[in-house]
Amino acid sequence: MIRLLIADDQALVRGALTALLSLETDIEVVAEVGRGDEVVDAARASAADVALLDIEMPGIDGIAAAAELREAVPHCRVLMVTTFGRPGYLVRAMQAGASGFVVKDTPSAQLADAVRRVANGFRVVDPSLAAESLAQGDSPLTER
Amino acid sequence: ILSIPLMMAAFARTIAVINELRATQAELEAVTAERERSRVARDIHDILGHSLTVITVKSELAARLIDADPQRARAEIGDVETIARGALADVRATVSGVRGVTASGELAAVRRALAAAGVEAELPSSTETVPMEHRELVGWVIREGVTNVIRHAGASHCRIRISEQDVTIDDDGRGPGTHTLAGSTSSTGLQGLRERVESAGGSLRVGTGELGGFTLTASLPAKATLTTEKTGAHS
Amino acid sequence: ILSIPLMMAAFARTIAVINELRATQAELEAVTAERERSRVARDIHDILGHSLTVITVKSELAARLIDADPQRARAEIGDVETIARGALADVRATVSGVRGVTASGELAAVRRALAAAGVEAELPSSTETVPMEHRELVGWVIREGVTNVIRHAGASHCRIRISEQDVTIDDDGRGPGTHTLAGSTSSTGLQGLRERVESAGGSLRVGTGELGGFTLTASLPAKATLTTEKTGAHS
Ligand SMILES: Nc1ncnc2c1ncn2[C@@H]1O[C@H](COP(=O)(O)OP(=O)(O)OP(=O)(O)O)[C@@H](O)[C@H]1O
Ligand SMILES: Nc1ncnc2c1ncn2[C@@H]1O[C@H](COP(=O)(O)OP(=O)(O)OP(=O)(O)O)[C@@H](O)[C@H]1O
Ligand SMILES: [Mg+2]
Ligand SMILES: [Mg+2]
Ligand SMILES: [Mg+2]
Repeated sequence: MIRLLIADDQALVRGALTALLSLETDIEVVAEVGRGDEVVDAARASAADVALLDIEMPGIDGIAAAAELREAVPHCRVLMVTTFGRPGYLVRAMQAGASGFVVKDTPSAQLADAVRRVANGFRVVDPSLAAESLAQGDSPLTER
Repeated sequence: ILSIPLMMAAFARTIAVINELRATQAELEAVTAERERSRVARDIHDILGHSLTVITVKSELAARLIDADPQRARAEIGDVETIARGALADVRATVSGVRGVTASGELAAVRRALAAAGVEAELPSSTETVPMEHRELVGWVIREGVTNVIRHAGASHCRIRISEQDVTIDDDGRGPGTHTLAGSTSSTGLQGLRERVESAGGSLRVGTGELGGFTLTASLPAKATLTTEKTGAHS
Repeated sequence: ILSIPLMMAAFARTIAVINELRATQAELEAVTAERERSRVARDIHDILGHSLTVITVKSELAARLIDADPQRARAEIGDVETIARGALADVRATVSGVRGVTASGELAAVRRALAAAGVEAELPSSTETVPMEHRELVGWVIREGVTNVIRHAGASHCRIRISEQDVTIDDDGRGPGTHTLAGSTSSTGLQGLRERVESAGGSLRVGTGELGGFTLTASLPAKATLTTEKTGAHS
């Protein structure tokens, strides 16, 4: 069973993502937060394996939260989700230690799959986000 | 005393300057168009991106729940319809030259205004929890509240919170003075807002807030709410 | 031989010209920004207005069918999900400046939309009579025209006819009201479409049509007769 934390300030999206991912037999949503600065405590308290982090949130943003989380709870891996890729997001998220980056409207079967792959130590990057990011002049990801 | 060559040089200079300005004009036009495009795009994106995301995830959820929990599926579908209607209203407000007031439009506008004023902003990412019939009102609250923060507060931080029942705008500035709301004749912003809110059946409060500065809360009359909690299919 | 006053006058003139150019620059900047804003806004309206309208219609339909025909309800809600995801992709594309509207794509889309709205459709089987250079424009006409039929007409039948010179959309609904095109501030669809058609050299007419309801005709500029290069593969 993968223990999942979901952080998104948009309550309607958070609720629906939680409900959708809870339908998967091997995923359990163990914590939900609506602010970036609540991520670390919630991850620690719930012993989450994977944190699904939105980028734009009050408190601190998802990328800063990812960096704090990797530092404080290294066992918990990070999957970033976003509505759109703004310039620099992808690169900064990866630098902050995120294992994956996908759009928020990824079909739930694929989203669940991304959670599984990240939990197993793989990297997952949405190709459309990668393309968008490249079009905006970000340097390509260097794999190391 | 002044030579003809010097005179000629002066005219040549005039022409050079004019040509230079012409060239930069074309460039300016391109830059302006691009800047405006990305500004509109950014607004649209802020306004509609969130709504469309909610529609996507909720419709997917509804489809998955149809057999297991038709009741909940119906609720989710109802939410989708409500949100789509709100988004449609937002599209029209964004597009029409006479810009209508909507919660989402004002949110996008104050995000820019606060950034321009150098005030750190803590804003909700979306406004779709606001019932349709209150969106315009919430837009007015945001507009007046933030205008005041920029004009009077001397704040470095401004926070807006929106729920189904209320909107609160807080800042960390100098807070209410003794004269606030005592009715300086030239101050009509808050008075007008109060009338607007009350005539919709709500109420307006101002005072010292959690961030140490001014706080403004508009409470809205209650209304049916959207589904935010997780599925009851298993319980 | 040339006097200092004349010299001074020459410099003064230089400065006047520069100031004048500066002033027109500011104006130009404003005009450019406005033009770009309305262009982007129009695209957004056309792209998203249509998608959101279909989403509201389909989600309403799904909610009604949930008990009687859960299978069909699931299909409708599946469409909603697909359309919402497509609209998000459109927003992304608009933001980055790329998008594609084609007559054939819109024809396929409105066929689905009319079916979902329970309006009988009489559509041309193809769009290949439309000259290549007008295909995008015809796509926009179809999109806005049919969106309006679904939203305003209360029609049970909708007919689209396409020739090389024009596109006509007719319905058997309530027809034009007195206010149509009189310029309600929240109605920008037809106005935007008119601008689009006219700027391509065509014209747009609305009124009461053969089917007793609303009619919308876009006439397209005739193709240049002295065509030296032929793009099409056909005659
Ligand atoms: N955020 C704030 N911080 C400090 N003082 C404030 C704040 N908001 C309002 N005030 C005080 O309350 C007074 C009344 O505000 P109000 O919006 O009614 O009028 P105004 O902003 O002065 O003028 P206008 O009629 O243009 O809105 C202001 O003049 C100001 O002194
Ligand atoms: N097929 C139709 N049947 C009846 N009335 C129509 C029809 N098409 C348009 N109208 C009327 O014309 C008005 C203007 O249409 P227009 O497309 O410009 O705006 P709109 O559809 O109301 O809003 P939007 O800006 O989202 O398109 C509509 O509000 C409606 O009253
Ligand atoms: Mg967010
Ligand atoms: Mg004021
Ligand atoms: Mg319309």
